[in-house]
Amino acid sequence: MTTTVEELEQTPVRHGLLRYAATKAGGALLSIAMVIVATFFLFRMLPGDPVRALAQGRNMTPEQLDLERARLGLDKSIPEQFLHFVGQTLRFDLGVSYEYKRPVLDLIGERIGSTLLLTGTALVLAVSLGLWQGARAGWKPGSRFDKVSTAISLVLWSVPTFWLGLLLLMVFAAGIGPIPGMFPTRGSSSVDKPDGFAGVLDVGQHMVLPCLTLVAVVYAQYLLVMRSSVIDEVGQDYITTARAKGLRDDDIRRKHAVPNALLPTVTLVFMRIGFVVGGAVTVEAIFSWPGLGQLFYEAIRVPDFTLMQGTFLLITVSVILMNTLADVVYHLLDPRVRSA
Amino acid sequence: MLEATDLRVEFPGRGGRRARAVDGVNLSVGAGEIVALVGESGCGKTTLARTLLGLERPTSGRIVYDGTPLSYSGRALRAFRRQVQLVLQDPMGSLNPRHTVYEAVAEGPRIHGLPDEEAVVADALARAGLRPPERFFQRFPHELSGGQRQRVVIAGALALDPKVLIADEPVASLDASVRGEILSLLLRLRDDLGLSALVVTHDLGLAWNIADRVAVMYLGRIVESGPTEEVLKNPQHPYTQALLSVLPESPERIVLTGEPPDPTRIPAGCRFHPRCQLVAAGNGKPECSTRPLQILPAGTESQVACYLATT
Amino acid sequence: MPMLELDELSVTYRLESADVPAVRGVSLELTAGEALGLAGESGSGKSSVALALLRLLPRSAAVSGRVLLDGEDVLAMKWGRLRAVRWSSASIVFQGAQHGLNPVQRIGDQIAEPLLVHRQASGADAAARVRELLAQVGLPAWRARSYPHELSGGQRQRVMIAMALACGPQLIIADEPTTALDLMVQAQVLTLIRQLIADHGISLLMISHDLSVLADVCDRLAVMYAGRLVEVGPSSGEFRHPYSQALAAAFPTVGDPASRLAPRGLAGDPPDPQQLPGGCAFHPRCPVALESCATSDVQLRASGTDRTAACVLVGE
Amino acid sequence: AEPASKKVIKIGVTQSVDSMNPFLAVRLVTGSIQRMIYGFLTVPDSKTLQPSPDLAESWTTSPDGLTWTFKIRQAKWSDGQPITAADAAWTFNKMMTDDGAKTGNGPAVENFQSVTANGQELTIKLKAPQASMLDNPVPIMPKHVWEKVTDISKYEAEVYPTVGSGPYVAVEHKKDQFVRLEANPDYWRGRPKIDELQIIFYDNPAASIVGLRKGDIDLIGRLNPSDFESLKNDSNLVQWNTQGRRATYLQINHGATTSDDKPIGDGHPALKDPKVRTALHYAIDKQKLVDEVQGGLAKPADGSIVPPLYKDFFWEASGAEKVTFDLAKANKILDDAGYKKGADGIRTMPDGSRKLQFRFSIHTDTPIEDKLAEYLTGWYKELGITLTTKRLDSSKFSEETGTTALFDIAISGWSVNPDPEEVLATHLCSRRPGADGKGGGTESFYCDPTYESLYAEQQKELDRGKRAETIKKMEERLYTDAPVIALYYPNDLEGYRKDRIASITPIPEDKGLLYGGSGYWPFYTLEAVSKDGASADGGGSNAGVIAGVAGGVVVLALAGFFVLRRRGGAADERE
Amino acid sequence: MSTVAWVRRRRAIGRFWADFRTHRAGVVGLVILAVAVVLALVAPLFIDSSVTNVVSGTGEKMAPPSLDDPLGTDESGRSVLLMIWWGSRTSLLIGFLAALLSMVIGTVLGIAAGHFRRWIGAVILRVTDWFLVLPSLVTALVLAAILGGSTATIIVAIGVTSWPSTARLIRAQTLAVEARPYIERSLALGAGHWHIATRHVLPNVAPLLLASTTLEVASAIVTESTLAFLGVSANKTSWGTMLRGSYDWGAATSGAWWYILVPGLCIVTVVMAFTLCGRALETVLNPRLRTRAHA
Ligand SMILES: Nc1ncnc2c1ncn2[C@@H]1O[C@H](COP(=O)(O)OP(=O)(O)OP(=O)(O)O)[C@@H](O)[C@H]1O
Ligand SMILES: Nc1ncnc2c1ncn2[C@@H]1O[C@H](COP(=O)(O)OP(=O)(O)OP(=O)(O)O)[C@@H](O)[C@H]1O
Ligand SMILES: [Mg+2]
Ligand SMILES: [Mg+2]
Repeated sequence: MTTTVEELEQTPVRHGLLRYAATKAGGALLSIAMVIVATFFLFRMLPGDPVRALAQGRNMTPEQLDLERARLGLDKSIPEQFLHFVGQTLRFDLGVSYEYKRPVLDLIGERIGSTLLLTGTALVLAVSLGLWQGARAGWKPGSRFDKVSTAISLVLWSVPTFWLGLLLLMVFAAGIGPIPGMFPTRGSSSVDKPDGFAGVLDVGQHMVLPCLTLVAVVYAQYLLVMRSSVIDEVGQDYITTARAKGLRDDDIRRKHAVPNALLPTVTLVFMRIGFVVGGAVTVEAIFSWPGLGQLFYEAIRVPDFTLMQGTFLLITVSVILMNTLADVVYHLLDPRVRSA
Repeated sequence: MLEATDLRVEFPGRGGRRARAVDGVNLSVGAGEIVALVGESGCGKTTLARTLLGLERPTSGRIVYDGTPLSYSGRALRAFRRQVQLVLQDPMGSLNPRHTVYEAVAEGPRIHGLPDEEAVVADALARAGLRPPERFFQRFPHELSGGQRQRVVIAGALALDPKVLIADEPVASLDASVRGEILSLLLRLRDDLGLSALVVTHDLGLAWNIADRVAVMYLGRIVESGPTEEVLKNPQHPYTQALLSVLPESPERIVLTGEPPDPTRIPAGCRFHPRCQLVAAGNGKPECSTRPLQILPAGTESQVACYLATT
Repeated sequence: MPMLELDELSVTYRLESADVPAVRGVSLELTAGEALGLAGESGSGKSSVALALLRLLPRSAAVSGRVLLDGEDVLAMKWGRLRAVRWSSASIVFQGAQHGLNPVQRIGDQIAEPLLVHRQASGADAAARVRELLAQVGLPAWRARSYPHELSGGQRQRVMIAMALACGPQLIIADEPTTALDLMVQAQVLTLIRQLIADHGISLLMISHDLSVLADVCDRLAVMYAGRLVEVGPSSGEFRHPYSQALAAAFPTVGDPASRLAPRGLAGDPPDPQQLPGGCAFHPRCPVALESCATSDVQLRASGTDRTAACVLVGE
Repeated sequence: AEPASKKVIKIGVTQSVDSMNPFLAVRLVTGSIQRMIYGFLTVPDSKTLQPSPDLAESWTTSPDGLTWTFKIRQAKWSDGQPITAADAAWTFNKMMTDDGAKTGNGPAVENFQSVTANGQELTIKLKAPQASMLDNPVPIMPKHVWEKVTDISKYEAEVYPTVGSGPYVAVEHKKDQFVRLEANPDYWRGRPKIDELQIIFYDNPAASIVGLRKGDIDLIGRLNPSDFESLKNDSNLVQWNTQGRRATYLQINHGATTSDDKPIGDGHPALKDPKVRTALHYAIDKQKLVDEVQGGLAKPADGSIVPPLYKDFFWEASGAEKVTFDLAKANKILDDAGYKKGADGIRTMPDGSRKLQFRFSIHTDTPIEDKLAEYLTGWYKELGITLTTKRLDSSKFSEETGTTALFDIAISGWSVNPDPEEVLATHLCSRRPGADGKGGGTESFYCDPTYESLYAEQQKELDRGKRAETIKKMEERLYTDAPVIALYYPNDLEGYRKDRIASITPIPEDKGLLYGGSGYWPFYTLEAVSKDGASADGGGSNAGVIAGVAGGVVVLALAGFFVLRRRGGAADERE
Repeated sequence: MSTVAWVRRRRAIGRFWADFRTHRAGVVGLVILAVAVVLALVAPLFIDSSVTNVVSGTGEKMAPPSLDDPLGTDESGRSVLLMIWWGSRTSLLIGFLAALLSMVIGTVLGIAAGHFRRWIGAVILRVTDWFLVLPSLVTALVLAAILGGSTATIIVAIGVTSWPSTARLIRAQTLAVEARPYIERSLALGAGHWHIATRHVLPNVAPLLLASTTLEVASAIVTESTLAFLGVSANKTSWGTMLRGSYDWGAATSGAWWYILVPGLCIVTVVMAFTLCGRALETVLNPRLRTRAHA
């Protein structure tokens, strides 16, 4: 044995990870830069005069309008505006909402917690449920469990989120026939929310329906992805080896098939976060959940373009960051790419 | 016919290091000659073959076909590729599963706009031993056996009436019983059409079966070359000797230690010295690990690149 | 009593379109400490036999006949018993060491897994045993912490062998253990296998399409064609069946003037298991076929000492 | 958790609070809340809607109408500090001097020359006479609290309890969720009859209806007709249907010009002809629109842009002047004016240059306007006029119909305050876009000398009766000249729970509004049903549900656990 | 050679159909789809856009299903059944065109990204990845809100935000195809970029593309309804706008279940049909899945 060669190979791969993370971060920065540029031009394509839209329903003198325009920096040339916009954005200044007259970032800050609570819970539930069920279904394709799971997820996949939300609202919040209206009709907590554990329960109760809606629509995708990923693994030789070793079926699934199948799923889970966010917009609108999605919905309805722009920017950037994180996590998890 | 001079091909490898897959090769294939290029996995055989076809651009060195250096303009390449054709290891993979045999064979003539397509195709198929050719026209690759597929690939090459055939492991993926037939076909084509061939292989038996000349490659360089009988029966280079010794029928084995060579880390001096059984046995010379060896010229006579070789 | 006895083993894959008779009545014996080579072309059913031995075939495969492992019928075993027998009595080394190892588990854990499953060792014991096994196959102990992709093909195959040895089985089934490997590495692995069975007195069933490789390692050779055994005999003697002869000729001896510039092979194509020719399955490719071969099938018949072959032309 | 005796009333709203800072807030919901937290100079009288004393006990005007003196009431802020004229003066001066403070009610101080305080006496000097002075919409802020604010345009005013002078004090605001108001015990009119008023925000109108039915909320205003209808069969609910503050009308591009009288936009030339506009007016079956579009819950408009709710100012056409649905007459008017029908049945300009094909601009996402468009299209087709609907998002809509005049006919509507001056002003010449084609605040591009002089006249007229006459003349002018055609006055539709709300006084008391009316009357006079537990919002049932849900989760978890445990049976093994 | 090609194609189709038939769910989906598409196509023979005109709504308002109006009426007394029928045209049109748009963009960029290894491929890949992580619904919302929600805008908004996954798929497939030795062989025969892309890559990705487009249509229909629901669509009557209408007109609160359920169920059914069909196609056509089934 030429140990020298063997030892050479043992050189740590840490700097590889660092470099990988750095490349990914660089890529993310580039993406974010693209988002900022795209956002600027997208919102510059707006028809009409935002200030005029702002004045809608109210009486404003031309002087006032000009003043407002100057305040929003809309009187400058496009390149000037662009530089200004980029500078602002880089300083985490997303501008001032037309409607609320307050910094968009503040408005976002006030609502991001609710959104994180809702989407976070929904995501965790959807991921765990979807992956668990998908793994079981894919392990025995064609079994009854598989058929039922696939059928359910296909139906849920085809259901428009808002429609499902409305139906759930009508059934479980309003109550129909023998079903009592057991869940609240709006919001993230009661007005007189009790303190302590009861308060937590109160929020939990408010969260049931929106969360259910979001989970229902999102989890189907995770299930299907995990299912096919497991099916892919089941045919592999190392599974046969594990069976030859005398392992129990469930142990093979748990110890061998699922860890391998999970890897390709990780990126997908994160990639679908954009989808979750999209779902959150509708769900928050239906259940009056005081989060970012609702803010965005409101911004669209008004329309409040700075707010829309700010929320869009934030959502997009965070989804990009999440994905970058996913890449790095994947990198950490998969020994194959880890040292590559 | 086809000659490579001081050919080098590098790839960007891991960690910024460059893999010198082909590192100074002189090789020529004469008219009507079958040359076998042998060596272990990763030594650069395929890269060399691809470079000879112009599929890879050499980092340095040049390729001369019929006296004219190969130029990489689209038009010149196309003309060159009418003369020099490629047969790959995996006949299934070399055929587009969605194309019929006819289309697969007609692809070359179509690209080059040859007239009388159908006749050309039928002729090529017949020459490759698929007779009557019409029976095969509409078959899909998955409806053929491995040997038939390889014949279709060869027919595809023949349809352009090439002068040189470069075959990269042409039988490695075929069943043992089919292998002989394909090799016989190559020999027959050489005899009938005067085709030259460069056969890339790791199988010394194959070289013994059909090659006029053998070149043994190690880590991007040819370390020994010469007429088949001389090289295989009386190997000079320790590496060739080791290769021959691990054949099942050989009486005693020289099993080389160490890892397969890595083209990103080519040892100084003789590139074989870290694994050389002679060096390991203490018979090495100091220059084995210090002084680089001369690159073997592209000759037809026996030659070897080794400080320890007896001749 | 033979270590392993196959009695009229048949494997048929039931596909939606048709049934594929992959193995058609194979009977074989393997005594303790013996190394048997199973040769044959791709698709002749070698792997199916190997997998059937431990009931590892997919659901779609219907198995019939008997597989007696130490006198006990594997095909009739209860699940619990089967799991106990797997790996501890017989272990398998697959061809694609690339895929036979779980890519996301450290190899040490994978080697230790059967030890833990079969409760032959626990914790630190297992770790010690893993080190020992790695040493046996010539790998340094720290390799236990590596992942499969960090190893070369030859090293991975050695890990597979170490894993196969883990529970001290009486039988190792090696399905094309060297096919994907390089010439030199192949030699290394074969040397290792040879040495191990000699040291441990383990029985070996080795599968390959390369007769010369088998002849090198095994005491006896069995040749399969189209799901049947066509010849069984000691590895040293001459082959009698025309197919075996053709197979042997396909790998020329370097230096043998007879094969110089004269490659030999069989005309025709390997059979499609879904549409086997009638009579002797080999007759369409047989250079010495008789008319009767097209109609009447031939069973294995004795042909010299210890040798049986399925051809009308052989006989005492 | 709360004492059962606490009387809480919950109002559902479908708009969230934009800012608790009155200098910044513009939304209706916020305005309503301000009304309850802060005193104003005056408040519309609960019966007549005439300005009546609020923080200003009384007032006098100089003969030239330029100087107003208000006597501020001796009362206390909710933190116990006395209210003085200095508070009011500070509020107005802040708005006059700080652009950031103009956002909410800027125009209200536009005409102010100076504001000074002397003890309880507030003196406002105007630049020009202004009859609407008493309808001042600015809440008076406590100077001692607010003068500490450095940058008013960035101040959120999220400090609770708020210091105010109205019947309620805001004690909590959760953004996008609710505002909680508690009764102000020191309110100068006396403490409100309930203890707490919650204003709860719904993003989803359907959910708010569900909420009202379930009892999550007690009152909801500004319903659309169908939601209103859906409250019909619930014995616990009161459907509140009265005349509203709004007028819905068509705005016609009758030759739009900029403030320097240059034509702007691409309006159809035929619309310059008052005869065409009149014909268009005749071809609208307003009753049908009310029935079909508003579900009968509106009043067909025989007047102009001031709704009948404001009796003093409402004008209605009668006699020959009154336009009634009459397609034949409309056709005749057009025939007589020389707009002949072509072979395709479509009329052309008298000179044959252009067909009468008009665009009808409406908003996207407003189903009512969609329906309206379809009816108009139908009727106008009978006239030989093609109407094509053009849907625009609101920013584009307001640009095209308010600035660039790229429209023919557009939908419009305006909510009118007790003093209609503001809405009348939107039809003044000066409101047209500037010479650069930008800005402006017109609702019609109207510029009519008669109308202008009437406007000036009413501004100077401090006698309410005489002023009302002038205003009615203005409405008449709009009616006959038809730069805008009023279609109907949508009703105010609300609903509340009678098992919670014992009594509530609308404003005006006679068939007035509850939520969204001017002033705090309804919610000041509100009385809750004082049945035990009724106001505790079913705390018990809530707890029950929570327990039920928790139980369910536990059961599910256990079931899941057992299912998981059960795995691994021999049947599960694969072969 | 055309007869050869024809025979071949017919055989391929025959084989494909035989395979497809074994997927019962896929066949069910296909039948539903065929019915839906045929109904949408023949609609003008029986009704016209006047069924969506409020003025011509003759029935009672919000009337429950009856013999006259089998699926009830809406807030203007229009027949829900007829509106669904007419609206299917818009929904399907948007679904198909948006999917087509996304497919065309996705294919061109996907093949280019897979084929050109140098910076062109890298740049395209970067852009694709960028679009891929953009939350597509949110982006479509912004686009539709900014550009105004005409049918064309909605199609563009959906198409422009949904192509990246197609491009990714196609790129992966292109890479896989181009790694096959037959590409090398083709190059050795003298083939150029165009030849490789059109003769080898495109035919090989086409089946997958078909499957993915089918799935794309499904999600485009859902997205359209969501955009309509969120109020950025100024569309003609479609299932989405009908749902929006039912929401606006308080169908949920006034118990007009038919008005909410019917359009919703139509969406679910058709989307489901597309999905089933697409998945069946995928299994039949995806060589990876196919070889696995036979291995
Ligand atoms: N496109 C490429 N990019 C980077 N490295 C390459 C590339 N192609 C080949 N190499 C490297 O060049 C070396 C020689 O490869 P090549 O394929 O020519 O070997 P070979 O002799 O044909 O081996 P084998 O017998 O396994 O086919 C290998 O180390 C390989 O990793
Ligand atoms: N899971 C399966 N389903 C259907 N048919 C199968 C399956 N596995 C193998 N077969 C078929 O059974 C026959 C025998 O296969 P087997 O793998 O045993 O051959 P082999 O001799 O090991 O070939 P190789 O040398 O290629 O490994 C082949 O025709 C093969 O196509
Ligand atoms: Mg190679
Ligand atoms: Mg096998």
